[in-house]
Amino acid sequence: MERGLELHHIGVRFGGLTALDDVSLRVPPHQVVGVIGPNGAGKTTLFNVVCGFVAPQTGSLTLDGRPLRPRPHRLTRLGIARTLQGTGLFAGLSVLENVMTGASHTARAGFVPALLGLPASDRDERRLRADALAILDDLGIAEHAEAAPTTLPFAVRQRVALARALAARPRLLLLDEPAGGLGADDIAELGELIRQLPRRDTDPCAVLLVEHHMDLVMAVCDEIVVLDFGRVIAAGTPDEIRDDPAVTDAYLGATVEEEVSP
Amino acid sequence: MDRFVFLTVDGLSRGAVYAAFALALVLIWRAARVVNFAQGAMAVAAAYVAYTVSTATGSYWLGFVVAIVAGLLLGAVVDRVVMRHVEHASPLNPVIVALGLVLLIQAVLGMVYGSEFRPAEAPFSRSALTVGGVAVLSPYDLFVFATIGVVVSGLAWMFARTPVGLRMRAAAFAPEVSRLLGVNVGGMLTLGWALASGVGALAAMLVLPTELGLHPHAMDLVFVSAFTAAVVGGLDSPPGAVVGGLVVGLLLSYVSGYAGSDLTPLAVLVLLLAVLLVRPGGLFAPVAARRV
Amino acid sequence: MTTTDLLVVRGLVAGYGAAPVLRAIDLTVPTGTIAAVVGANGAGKTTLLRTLSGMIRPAAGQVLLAGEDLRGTPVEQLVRRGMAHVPEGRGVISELTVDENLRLGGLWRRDRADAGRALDEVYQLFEPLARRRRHLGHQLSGGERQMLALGRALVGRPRLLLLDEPSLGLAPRVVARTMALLRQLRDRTGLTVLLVEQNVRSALAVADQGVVMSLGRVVIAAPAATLRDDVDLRHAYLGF
Amino acid sequence: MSATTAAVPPKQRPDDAADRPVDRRRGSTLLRHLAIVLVAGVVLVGVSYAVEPFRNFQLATVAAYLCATAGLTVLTGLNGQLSLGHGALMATGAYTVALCQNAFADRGMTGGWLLPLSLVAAIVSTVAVGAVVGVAAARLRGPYLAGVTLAVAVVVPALAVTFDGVFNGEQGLSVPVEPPPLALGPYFPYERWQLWVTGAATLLAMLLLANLIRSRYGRTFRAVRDDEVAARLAGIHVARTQVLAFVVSAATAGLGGALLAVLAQSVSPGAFSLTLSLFLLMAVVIGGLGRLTGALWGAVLLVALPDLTHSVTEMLTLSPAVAQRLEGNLPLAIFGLTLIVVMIAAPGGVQGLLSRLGRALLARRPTRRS
Amino acid sequence: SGGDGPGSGGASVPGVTDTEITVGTHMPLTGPASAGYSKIAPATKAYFDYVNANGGVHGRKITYKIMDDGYNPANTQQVVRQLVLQDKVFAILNGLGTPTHTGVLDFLKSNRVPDLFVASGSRSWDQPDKYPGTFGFNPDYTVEGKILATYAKTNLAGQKVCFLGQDDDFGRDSLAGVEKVLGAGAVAVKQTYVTSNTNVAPQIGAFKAAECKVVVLATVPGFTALSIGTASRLGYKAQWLVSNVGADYPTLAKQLGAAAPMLEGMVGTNYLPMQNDTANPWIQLFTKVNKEHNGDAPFDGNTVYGMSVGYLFVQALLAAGKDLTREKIIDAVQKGGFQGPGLVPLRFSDKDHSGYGGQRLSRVTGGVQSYFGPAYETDEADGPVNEYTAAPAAPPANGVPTVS
Ligand SMILES: Nc1ncnc2c1ncn2[C@@H]1O[C@H](COP(=O)(O)OP(=O)(O)OP(=O)(O)O)[C@@H](O)[C@H]1O
Ligand SMILES: Nc1ncnc2c1ncn2[C@@H]1O[C@H](COP(=O)(O)OP(=O)(O)OP(=O)(O)O)[C@@H](O)[C@H]1O
Ligand SMILES: CC(C)C[C@H](N)C(=O)O
Ligand SMILES: [Mg+2]
Ligand SMILES: [Mg+2]
Repeated sequence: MERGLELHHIGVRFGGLTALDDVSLRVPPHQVVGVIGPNGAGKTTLFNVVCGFVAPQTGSLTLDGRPLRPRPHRLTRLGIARTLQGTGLFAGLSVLENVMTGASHTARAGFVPALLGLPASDRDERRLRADALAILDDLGIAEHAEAAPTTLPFAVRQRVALARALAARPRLLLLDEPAGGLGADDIAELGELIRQLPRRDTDPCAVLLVEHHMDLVMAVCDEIVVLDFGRVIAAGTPDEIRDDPAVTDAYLGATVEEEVSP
Repeated sequence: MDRFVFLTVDGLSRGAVYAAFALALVLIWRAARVVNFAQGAMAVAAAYVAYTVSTATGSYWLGFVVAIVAGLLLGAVVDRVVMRHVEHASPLNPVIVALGLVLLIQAVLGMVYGSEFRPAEAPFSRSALTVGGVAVLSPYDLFVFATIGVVVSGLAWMFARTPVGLRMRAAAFAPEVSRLLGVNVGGMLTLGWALASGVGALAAMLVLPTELGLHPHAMDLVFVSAFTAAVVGGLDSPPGAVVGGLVVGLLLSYVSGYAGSDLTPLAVLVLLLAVLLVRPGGLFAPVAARRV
Repeated sequence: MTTTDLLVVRGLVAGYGAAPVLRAIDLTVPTGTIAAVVGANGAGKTTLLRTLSGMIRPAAGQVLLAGEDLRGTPVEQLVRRGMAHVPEGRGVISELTVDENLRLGGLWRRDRADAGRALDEVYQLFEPLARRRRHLGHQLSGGERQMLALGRALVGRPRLLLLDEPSLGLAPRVVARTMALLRQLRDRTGLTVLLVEQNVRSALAVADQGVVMSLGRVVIAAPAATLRDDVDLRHAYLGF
Repeated sequence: MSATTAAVPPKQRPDDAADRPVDRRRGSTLLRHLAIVLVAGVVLVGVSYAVEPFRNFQLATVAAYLCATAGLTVLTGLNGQLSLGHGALMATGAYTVALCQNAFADRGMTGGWLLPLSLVAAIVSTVAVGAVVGVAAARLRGPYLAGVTLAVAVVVPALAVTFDGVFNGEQGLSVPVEPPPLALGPYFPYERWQLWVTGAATLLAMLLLANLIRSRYGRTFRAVRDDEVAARLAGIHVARTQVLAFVVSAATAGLGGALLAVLAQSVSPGAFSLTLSLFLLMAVVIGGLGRLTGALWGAVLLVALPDLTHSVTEMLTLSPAVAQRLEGNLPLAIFGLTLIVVMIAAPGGVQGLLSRLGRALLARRPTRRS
Repeated sequence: SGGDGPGSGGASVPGVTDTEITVGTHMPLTGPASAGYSKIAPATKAYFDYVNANGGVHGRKITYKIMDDGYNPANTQQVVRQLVLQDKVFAILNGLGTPTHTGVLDFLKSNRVPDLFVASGSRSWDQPDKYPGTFGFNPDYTVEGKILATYAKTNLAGQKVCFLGQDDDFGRDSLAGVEKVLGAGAVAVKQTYVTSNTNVAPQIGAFKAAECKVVVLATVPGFTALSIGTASRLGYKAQWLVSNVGADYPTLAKQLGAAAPMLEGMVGTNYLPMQNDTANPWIQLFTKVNKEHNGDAPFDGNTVYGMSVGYLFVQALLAAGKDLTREKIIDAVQKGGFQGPGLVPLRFSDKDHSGYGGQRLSRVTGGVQSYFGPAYETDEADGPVNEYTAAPAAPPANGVPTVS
C-alpha cells in the first residue's frame, strides 16, 4: 500500500529564527493537500525541506514508507516535481526547451552518443520534444512553444513553469503559489487543472499546494494544513478549516469588505 | 628567527600596497558591479600626470594631489563616456570594454611618454628603521599604512553610515528600483567610478615606488596580485581587501624567502583555492543569499 | 480639469518596441481618492504604471500631476513631486537590510526629522518588519517583502501612490489589512492611490473608482460601486 | 542608462531564445553536421590552393584559435562560467604535444599516425587539467571564478620555468613535425600542409561540439547558466554539468594549443601568457557569445585585426621621432578602440549584428503567407 | 597559382632588386619588455637611412621592416612569417629575445632565410651544424659570467661572492660562467627572481644575512635597479657586478630618478663604445646619425647597439658582393674579419656562429659610467679568460664601411 510523502516532526531554524517547529504531515497518493498560513509562516521552507534545499535540524521524511534524504537534482527521479515562487524559467531557452528540460532525467543516450550525434541521442530529443509539445498542448499554450519566456504575459509564464514540472511525469507535484498574479479566469482554469491531476488516467499525481487564494485552495484541496510561526495550528477538510476560529484569527481575518466598511 | 621577522615585516609592507589597490577594485565592484580590469591602466595614467606635474614643479606633494584629482576625473570620464553606454545585461560586456580601455590607455601612454621606465619617487625614506638589529618598517611603510588606514575607515564609514553610501549601494544593486526611490543612479555610478579611480590613483602613487618604476604596464602585475587580494578578502568588503592584501603580501614574501621566487605564482593559486573552496565568496563574504 | 484632479492622463501611447502596448489611455484620478485599475493579464496595467513613473518614455500623450506636465521629468525626480511607485515584483533590494530599504524611501527628503517619524510609523504599521530590521532583503518571505515595499513607499509620504498588484503573495488577512490601510491613509492624509490589481474583488471593495483596461485601452471608468453592483458589467468585463 | 534600456527586464539575455529558431529538422544531427563539415573541408582545400603560403598559415592559425574560442564560448556563453585561464589550457595541450613529438623523435619513430596520437594525448592531458580546475570552478561564481582562472592563467606558464628540466624554461621546447607526405609531391608548400592538418583537426572538433550543443547536453548547459535552482529541480546535477562543460571546453582548448604548437613547431611559456587568455575572452565576446559562428569570427579577428591595424599604421608616412612613438602603440590603440566601439554599438558581437542584419533583410521580403 | 614550384634559387633573390634590399626584424615595441629595447630597431633603421643617403650598398637602398612582437613568442611566429612569406624579406636581422627567436629558428632554416645577429646572449644561436644560417650578436651569458667572476677573483679576492639571476637561461648560463671561474660551490648564496614578482627583498635579505660582499647580477635593467634600491633600503652594501643586459647607466639612472646615486661604484660590462664617451669617433658618428635620421632621440646604449648592428650588416652586405644571394651573405659572415665599433672581436667562422667573444668592465664613478682595465676575451667552455689588447678600429671617414 503506497503511503505517499510523509514528514515527521520537522524542525528548521535560521539562526535565532524558528521557521518550522515539529511539523508532521502526509500527502497521500491521489490527493491534493493544501498548506496555508500567514506570510513567513514557513510554507516555502517546508517545500525547501522536501526538495533538499534546506536540511532540517530535527525530524525525518519518508516516501512510501522509505526514508527520503532529498537532494534537489534527484527529485524528479523520485517522482517529485516542484514549481518556484516567481517562475524560475530559463530565460535563454525557448518555452519548448524549458519544458524539455523538465524531463532531463528520462533521457537514455549518454555523453558519447550526444557528442557523435548518434541516432540514440536524436531519438531522445525527438521523444522529449514530442512529449513537451503534448504537455504544452494540454495546457493550451502550444502556440508559444518557440517564444522566449521573457516576452510572454505572466499567466503564460506560470503555465510554462507548470508544464516544465509536469514534463517530469511526477507522482507528487509541489506548487508554490501557482495562482500568484493570475486573473480570476486563469485561477479558475488552474483550479480545474489541479483538481483533475490526481484523477487523470495517465500519470496521475498527488499535489502539495501552497497558495494564498482561498477560493482556489478551498475548491481543490482534499485536505488543508495550516501553519503559523512554523507550527501546525490546524489540519482538516476545507470545511473544517473554514470554520476554525484559530485559522480565521491567524490567517483569514476579516474580508476586505468587512475591513474596509466602517 | 630574524629572517622570519624580516620576511613578515617586508610582506606586510608589500601587502599594504596591494591592499590599497584591492580597495579600489572593491569600491568599483560595490558601486557598479563591475570588475574593473582597466583600474591598473587608469591608475598609471593618473600617476603619469603626477609625474609630469612633479617634474615641472619639483613638488612631490603637488603631483600627489594632482594624481588623485586626475584619478577622480578619469573615473568620472570613463563612466560617462564609455561605461554608461555599455549594455550591462551580460556582465561580460563591461569586462571586455575595460580590457579595451587597458589597450587604449596603455597605447596612448606609450605614445606620449614612450616605453622607458620613469622614476617613481617616494615621499619618505624607504630605508628600514632598525630595531634590535632587525630591519623593520621604513617611514614610507608607515606612511602607506596610515594612508590606507584612513582611506579604509573613511570608506567603510561612508558606505555604512552615510546617506550617500546607502544610495550608492542601492544604485549598484538595484538601479531601477533606486530611481523610483529618488536616487540619482547615474550620479551615484559616476561618483562610484570617480571614487574608485581616485583610490586607484592613490594606490598607484603608493605602489609604484616599490615597483620597477613608472611604465604603461607598471600596474599589470599589481593588478593580478590586488585582484587576488580582493577575491580572497571578498569583493564586497573593504576590510576584506585590506586583509586580503596583507595575506597575499605575506604569502609572497614567505614563499620567495623560504621556497624560491619561482613558486610564488603557484602559492597564489593554492591560497586562492584554499580560501575559496572553504568560503566561495571570500573571507569576508556576506551571508549566503537565500535562493529559493 | 480642476486642481482637485491629482492625476490626469490624456491620450497616452507607450510600449516596448514597435507595437504600442498602451493605445491612447485617458484617465483622471481626483485628489484623495483610490482608483483601481483592473483587467486581464497583459492588458497593459504594469506598462501604464511604468509609463506614469517615467520608466518608459511615452510615444504620445500627456501626464499631468496636480496640473504639472511630467514630460521629460527624470524618474528620480518624480518622488520629489510626490509620486511613489511600488513596482510589480516588489523591488525589495535583497542585498540591503530591512532598515536600509526603508530608510532609502525617505532619503530624498529634506525634512529629516519627519522622515524619521514616517519610518517609525511604518514599523508600527507592519510589526513583522520591526522584528526583522537587521535582516537582509533576501531572507524575507514573499509576503514580508511585499510589506517592506509598501512601507518603503510610505516613508516618503507620497501624494500619489502607484501600486502594482500589492496583494500578490499576501495572506488574505494581510490583503484585507492592506486595503483597509489604503482607505485609512486616504481618509487621514488625503493620499491618492492608483491601484493595479488582479484581485478585482478586493480592489473594487476599497476603490472609489474602477478602471477596466483591455488590450491597452481603458474600456470603462466608473465609480467602483457601480462596477461592484452592476452584474452585467461585471460579467462583461471582469468575469465574475 | 536611458529610460528605454532600463525597461528591459534584467534577466533578458542578448542571446535570448527568440534569436534562435527552434530546431524542427527531423533528420540525423550527425548527417546534417557532417554535410556542413564536408562542404567546409572542400572549400578549405580549394582556398588553400588559391591563396599564398602566408595566408595559408594565417588560416591555419585561425583554425587553431577557433578550437580555443569555440571551447571558451561553450563554457562562457552556453554554461555561463567565466574563464580567464584558457590560455593556460592551451599551454597544457601545446606542451603535451611537444613532449610527445620529442619522445617519438628521440626514439626515431616516424609515421603519419604519430601526430594524431600526440594530439589525442594533448586532449587527454588537458581534459585532466580541465577536470581539476572545473571541479574547483563548479563551486565558484562570477568574479571569484574569474580570480581563480586568472591565477591558473598565470601559474601554468610559470610552471614551465619551475620545472625547466622537463619544459626547458622560458626558451621552451621545439616541436618536431614531419614534412608533408611525399605523395603530395616534392614541392608541396609546407604552409598548405599545415592548413590541411589544422583544418582537419578543427573541423572534426567543431563537428563534435556542434553535435553536443544540439543535444540535451547543450540545453542542460544553458539551463544551468540561466537558473541553477530551477535546473536542479529539473533533475540536473548542476556541479557535474559545470565540470562537464569545463572539461569539454578544456579539451578543445587543449587541441587548439596543440595545433598552435604544431604550427609554430615550438612552445614556450611566453606564448600562453595571461594576455592570450584575455584576448581569447575578448575574441569570443566580440565574435558573439554562445555561438560557434561567433567563435569563428573571434578567431578570425584574433589573427586579422593585428594584421589590419598594422597595415593601417604602415600606410602613414611620419617623421622618425613620431613614427617611433606610434610604432606598435597605434595598432594597439586602434584595437582597443575597436573593442570598445563594437561592444557599445553591438553588444551581441559580430554574430549578433549579422543575425540582426539577416532578420532585417528577411523581414523586408514580403511574407509568403497571405 | 599556388606557388608549387621549386622555392628560391633561380634568377630572383627574395627581398633583393637592383635598387633595394629588404630586411626585417622582430622587436618588442610594446608591452612590459619594450623598455629600452624598443629603441634598438629604430637606431638600426636610422643607420640604414644614413647609408641610403650616402648611396646605399652596391647601389641598393636598405629597407628595414620592424615588426612588433611584444616579446610574445606567438606573435613572433606570426610577424616573422609575414616578413618572410608575405613581405619576402632577404634576411631577418637582429630579432630580439631568447624565447621569441628560438621559436622561429626552424622556420627560418627551412625557408633558408639568413638569420643574422640575433639580439640575445643565448648559446642557441651558435649551432652551425643545426642552424647554418643563424648568427648571434651579443656575447653569450657564460662568457660574461666568466669575465665578471675573473674580476671578482683577482680584484676582490677572498670576499664572499653571491649571485642573483633571472630564473631562465639568462641566469643559468651566467651562473655557469661564474662557477667555471670560481669553482662549483664557491658562490655562497644563489638566488633567482621571476619577472612577475617585483619584490626582491627576500633575496637581497638573504644576501645581507649571509654577509655577501660581492653580488653578481644577471638581471634585466628593471631588476638591477630594484636589487640595488632594495639593498640600500635594507641598509645593505655590496660590490655589484652586473651583466651588460642590465648595466646601462642611462637606463638605470632614469628609472631610479633621484635615487640614481645608489648606482655609484657599480661594475658592469659592455662590448660596444660607451654612449657618453664623446671622444670616441664611433660615438661621434652615431650621434650624428641619430641627429640626422633618428629624430634626435635620447642617445643611450640601445642606440649604440642598434647602430652597431646596422654597421655590421652593411659590412656583411658589402662582403657578400654585388650579386647578392642568401648563400653569399652567409658565406661572407662565416668568413668573418669584421672590424667595427666593438671592443672585442666577433667570433664568426664556419665553426662558430656566436657573436662578440668578450667584454670590457665599466664602473660608475661620480655619476659617469666609464670603462676601466683591459677588454677580456674567452669562450663559453673552459678556455682561459685572456686580455684583448688590440686597439679598436676607427670608423671610415664617411661612416659607411667599404669592402675590406
Ligand atoms: N535562508 C534563510 N535565512 C534566514 N531566514 C530565512 C531563510 N529562509 C526563510 N527564512 C525566514 O523563515 C521564515 C519562513 O519563511 P518562508 O519563506 O518559509 O515563509 P512562507 O510561509 O513561504 O511565507 P510567504 O507566504 O510570505 O511566502 C521567514 O520569517 C523568513 O524570513
Ligand atoms: N519588457 C517587455 N518587452 C516587451 N514586451 C513586454 C515587456 N513587458 C511587457 N510586455 C508586453 O506588454 C503587454 C502588456 O504587459 P503588462 O505587463 O503591462 O500587462 P499587465 O496588464 O500588467 O499584465 P499582468 O496582469 O500579467 O501583470 C504584454 O503583452 C507583455 O507581453
Ligand atoms: C639583450 C637582451 C635582448 C637579452 C634578453 N634578456 C633575452 O635573452 O631574451
Ligand atoms: Mg513562500
Ligand atoms: Mg502587471
